[in-house]
Amino acid sequence: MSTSLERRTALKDNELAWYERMLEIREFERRTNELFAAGEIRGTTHLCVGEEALNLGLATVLNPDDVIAATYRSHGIALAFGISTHSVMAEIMGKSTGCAGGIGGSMHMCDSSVGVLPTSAIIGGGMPVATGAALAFQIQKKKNVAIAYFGDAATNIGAFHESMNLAAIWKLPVIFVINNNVYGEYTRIDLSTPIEDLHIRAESYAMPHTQVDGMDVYAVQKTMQEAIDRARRGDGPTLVEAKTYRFSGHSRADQALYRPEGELEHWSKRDPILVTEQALTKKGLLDDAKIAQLKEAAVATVEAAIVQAKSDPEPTLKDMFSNIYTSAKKVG
Amino acid sequence: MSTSLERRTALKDNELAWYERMLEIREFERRTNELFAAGEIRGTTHLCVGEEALNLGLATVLNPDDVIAATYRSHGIALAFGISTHSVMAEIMGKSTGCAGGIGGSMHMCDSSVGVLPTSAIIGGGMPVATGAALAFQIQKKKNVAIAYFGDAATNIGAFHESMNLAAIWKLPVIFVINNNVYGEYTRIDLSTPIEDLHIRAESYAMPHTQVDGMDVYAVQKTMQEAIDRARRGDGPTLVEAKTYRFSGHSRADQALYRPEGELEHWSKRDPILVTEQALTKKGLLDDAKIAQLKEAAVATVEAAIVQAKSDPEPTLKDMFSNIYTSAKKVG
Amino acid sequence: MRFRQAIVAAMTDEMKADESVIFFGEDVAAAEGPFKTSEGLLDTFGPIRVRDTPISEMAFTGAAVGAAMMGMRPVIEIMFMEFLGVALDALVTEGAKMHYLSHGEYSVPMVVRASCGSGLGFGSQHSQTLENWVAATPGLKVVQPSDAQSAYSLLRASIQDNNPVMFLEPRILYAERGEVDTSLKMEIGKARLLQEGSDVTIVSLGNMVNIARDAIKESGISADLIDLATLVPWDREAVLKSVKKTARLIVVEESPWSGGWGSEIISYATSHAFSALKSAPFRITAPDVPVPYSGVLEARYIPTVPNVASAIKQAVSANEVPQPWWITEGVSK
Amino acid sequence: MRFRQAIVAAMTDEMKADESVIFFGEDVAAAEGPFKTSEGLLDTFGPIRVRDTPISEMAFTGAAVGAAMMGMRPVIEIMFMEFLGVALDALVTEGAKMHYLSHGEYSVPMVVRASCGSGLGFGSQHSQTLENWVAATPGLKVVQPSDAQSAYSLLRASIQDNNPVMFLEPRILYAERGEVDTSLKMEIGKARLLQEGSDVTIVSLGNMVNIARDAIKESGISADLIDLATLVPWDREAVLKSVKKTARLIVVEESPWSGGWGSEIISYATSHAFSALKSAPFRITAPDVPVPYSGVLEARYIPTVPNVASAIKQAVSANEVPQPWWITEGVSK
Ligand SMILES: Cc1ncc(C[n+]2csc(CCOP(=O)(O)OP(=O)(O)O)c2C)c(N)n1
Ligand SMILES: Cc1ncc(C[n+]2csc(CCOP(=O)(O)OP(=O)(O)O)c2C)c(N)n1
Ligand SMILES: [Mg+2]
Ligand SMILES: [Mg+2]
Repeated sequence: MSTSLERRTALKDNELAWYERMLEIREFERRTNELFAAGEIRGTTHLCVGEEALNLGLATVLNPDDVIAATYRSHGIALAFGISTHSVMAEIMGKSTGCAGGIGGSMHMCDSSVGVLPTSAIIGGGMPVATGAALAFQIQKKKNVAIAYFGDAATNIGAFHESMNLAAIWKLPVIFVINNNVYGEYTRIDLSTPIEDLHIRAESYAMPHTQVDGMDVYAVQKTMQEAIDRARRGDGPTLVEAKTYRFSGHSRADQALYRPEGELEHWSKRDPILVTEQALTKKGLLDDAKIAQLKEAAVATVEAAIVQAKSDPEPTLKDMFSNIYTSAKKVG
Repeated sequence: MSTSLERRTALKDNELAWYERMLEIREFERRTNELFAAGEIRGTTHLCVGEEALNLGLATVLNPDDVIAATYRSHGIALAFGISTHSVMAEIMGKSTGCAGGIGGSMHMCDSSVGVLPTSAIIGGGMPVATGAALAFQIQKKKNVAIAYFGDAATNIGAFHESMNLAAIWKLPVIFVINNNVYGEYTRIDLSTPIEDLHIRAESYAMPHTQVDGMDVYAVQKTMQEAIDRARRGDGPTLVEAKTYRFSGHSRADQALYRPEGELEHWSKRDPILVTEQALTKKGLLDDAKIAQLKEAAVATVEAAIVQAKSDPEPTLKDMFSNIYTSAKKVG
Repeated sequence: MRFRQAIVAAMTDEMKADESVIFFGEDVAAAEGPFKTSEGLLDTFGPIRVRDTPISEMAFTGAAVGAAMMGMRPVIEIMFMEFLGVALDALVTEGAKMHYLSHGEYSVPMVVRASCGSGLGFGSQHSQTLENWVAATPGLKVVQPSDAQSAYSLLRASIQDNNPVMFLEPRILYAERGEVDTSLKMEIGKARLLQEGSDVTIVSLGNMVNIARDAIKESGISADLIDLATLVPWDREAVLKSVKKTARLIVVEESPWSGGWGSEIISYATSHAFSALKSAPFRITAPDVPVPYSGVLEARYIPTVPNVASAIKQAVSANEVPQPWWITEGVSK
Repeated sequence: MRFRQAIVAAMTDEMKADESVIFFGEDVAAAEGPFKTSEGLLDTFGPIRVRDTPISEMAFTGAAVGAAMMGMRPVIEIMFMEFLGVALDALVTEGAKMHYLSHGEYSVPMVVRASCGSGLGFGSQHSQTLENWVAATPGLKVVQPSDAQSAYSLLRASIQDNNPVMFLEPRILYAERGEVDTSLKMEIGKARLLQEGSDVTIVSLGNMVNIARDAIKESGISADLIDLATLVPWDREAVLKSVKKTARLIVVEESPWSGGWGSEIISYATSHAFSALKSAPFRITAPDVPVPYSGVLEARYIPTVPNVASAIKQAVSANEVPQPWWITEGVSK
């Protein structure tokens, strides 16, 4: 089985692999939803259907030693960044083989080998953390960048404002990425936020900012690459607003009945899987047969992960008491 | 002795009274500083020398049943809004006759009869409170407004961002007033904040905003009146940035040695007392003799307040245990 | 009715009785609350009084303080108690001190409702009870119901109180059913003596009251079961009276072994009923770990009925203090 | 040297020893700290490692978490402990849980220094000790020195610790002088037995240790004085050992009567040394009021030497639990 790092590196310059990973995420979320409904997953889940191109766009332009502080809506990020379907599914099922040993659950993905910091279930929780990671890179004179990844509605929390300002004044190599999927829980963004283009909030910090079509993996890559270059050059942070759409409900069993009529249909035409399919077909990398084959493969991959995760061992009571504190003193 | 409300009403349409009140504040702060240095005031003090025109500008355009949530830099607001020199000085001296019974101290002024909510010693503490007061006014269909009054450096705290957004989306009758006195503690604003014109942060909330010369009481009145009218009309909040200068150090014994050379001299030409003197002289309301006479009167007023406050009784132990909880149930 | 319906009923009845009662929080209006604790409120009371907020706990908690000072009686919802970590200042440092700082001129009749507790697989950032964040705050009251009846009666009492009240709702109880007599009044600060016995006093709070009840039954021991119901100010008299009668005291709590609220009870009771005690009082608590997600682990996070039952038996029959399970089972020190 | 100079010395020595130690906070660099606790640090270590922050406690506390995860050892300064009320999430809900949530992959070696406590006339929003905000947080350590020596040695130990540490500095001690042996190491989690005696164990923390010392002297009683020094994890062994010897226990603390940290000590010790106790253990605390500004009132806010001395005498000579002064003096219930 390949490591997270290998799965990450496998994406390099391989457009078809991006598409396959997107299919994998999509299928993963479909099955997660089913398993939740069937009572095989407890707690809560936050699906990222519709955000796959953004997830892949990030994973493909960042280096594995760059880091991302993301949110509870974490499966797509985890899978795109390289964590295996099995390891993510096992985490969601609370198994000891999960990427956080079954201690974290759906909201808390983590893998240091590919720079996935523990995702936070607190709105705004990850933004200062990414800012601090970038501070470390700056001081260590590393060329790495840190990503703070969060939702549209999270731009109303105090930590957004404070982190943006701090990152700007210290010119830190951090990129704030808004996944604007139109909703915060059950509330459309326009009901909680008096502006339409969220990225203009960067003006308050004299920070470069831009908007990008989050349904188009190429567009995401291009925009992110500019921001990353700026950061690596030492020219400081950027705010990127990626326009996506949350095709699923907010969490658990939410049916999203509050959507205005026609909205879902409208966005369906921009479904990132579709958009990518079209692009790759045009480039001659895909045809209908291949699409069908890859979709089947994704189904099989996810199914295998589920089967394995189900039969995996539960964490032991000792696991519950591990990793609270680390060895008391630093080495050396 | 006149009540706070009478002292407030006395300002109405009486330009000379504004000037007198400014002199009173200036003298009050001068003496406070002396008393602190002499060990007759404990804890800390934050002087508002240079901010008198702004204080008066606010007090004269607001109605006594409007409210203000201000900060620890509170003496000027308290005096301008009507609280007596004696009652403010007694509070600073911790006497039972102080406006908060000696329980609050220099950072915590309060008088409900003139809308001075307990001033907060926490940066950002008052902004949500003012926002909530405005919410009450809106629901009660009152035409009142609430003021959130804070410093330049406070625009970097999370509560600023959250309160502005909430006020904007709910179109609340609240006005956010930045007293931009150039410093946050010992740090020039440009070292903590990457933009120069702080008021542009209102763009993040599609909120009207403007800058005003905080050294000119007429300019403050005009700008505030527009914002107040907008709020009373039901057209929502405004962000006003008043440019002042902190002629004193931050607090206690701070000598402000970190000022760039020439800065103090530069701003001294815009000293609000001077600016007002010139304006009133031009209008024929003041001449040198009158100025001298009023200055002497201010000295006498403050001196009398100090003498009285010194001889006032200390709070009793019972006072320490009063007003923790109020009567358990609502009336009716 | 269900616990969550009791919350809705209390809100409805108070909003009907007093139009200064308003309600806001994230997704509480149009969506009727993430836990359906505000079903029908927007419909009944309209968008002026029932409001969805942006994700801005600091602003809307502080806004409740300001609105309360101006004569409203705001109730706000903090979806998960942990979210108060970004808004503690507004409640504890501003709201709870306003009456004192204003020398009695302003009061702050507000209620902060927050869901709390473990057991539902929400993971370590959405499962704590966190009473310790608010407990040592003069000026604030802290209430935690344990069933539908106390949810109803205590929420009404909290809304009627002229002081800021932190109202903690054990999330795991939302779906639980119980009889509710809407005419029954309960007072903040009064404990509930849920059952009477002779050999030990069990003090508990929130969902642990239910665990304690089952455990007493399983143990076969004759016990006083006290539902504290209010943590600040807690009912010292009721606890002392019971302890003087039974001569033994056990606190059953969901908070961690170190720093949990139960120490307050043990400490006070020991100081004030020492000579009445036949054996050492003790706490049964969660361990000193973040709440784990895994179902098998989370089931062991809170005190279980068998654990509590055997502890009660050991305490009464042998006058012994049982070791916590993580020591007896050898999984931790 | 003065207590605040001991802080500077510990910072200096750690920053010299390890260049991954960095330091930031409001006005800590150019201005050398509002309490002069970072004198010379900017000069010595330069603006990359010693930084002034905007007024953004949430961002810079969280930034310390992120920087620590990436291999730095950040120390930050929260000017007054109350300001953590706008940043508690970053420390308690993010920082303290990162090691657990990352299944041990990341660790968070950071120190949050904060000044705390009353006595200087800073009023009710700048004078509390607030241990309760951070105490029940598995994953976090909580330390509070009581003199220049422990400030020096414990700050060094805290910076060397690989876990997040909350380091509480009693503000009133900054100007106090004391001998400092820079070669003396102290361990987090170990209490200091400051003096030995036979008739009572006095447990205290921070500045109250000094009050307790003077009170013991004034009382003429032979007492063990234990400076807890670390509140999480506290030294259960040291306290139990002493209590088993003296058979009496008193905790002297600056926190409020309800919800203060001392209950934890009394509760644990009672559960585990019950049969050794000759009389009821008890706490001497501040009252349940916000810290008042007035000098005459604030002087009575914390336990005073005469009060503590007479309580100790009463406890030992009569085996009695004294009432708090606000009851005996009839000012409150
Ligand atoms: C501080 C805080 N407040 C509230 C919540 C509850 N909550 C979880 S997700 C969510 C909506 C977030 O919306 P958005 O930022 O757009 O991200 P999305 O879920 O759409 O990815 C809310 C309010 C939380 N987790 N943390
Ligand atoms: C949350 C918080 N952080 C820090 C402080 C300490 N502090 C008090 S005043 C001050 C500077 C504020 O500057 P500014 O907002 O410009 O107001 P000014 O003092 O100039 O009126 C700081 C950092 C505080 N009181 N609250
Ligand atoms: Mg969203
Ligand atoms: Mg300023």
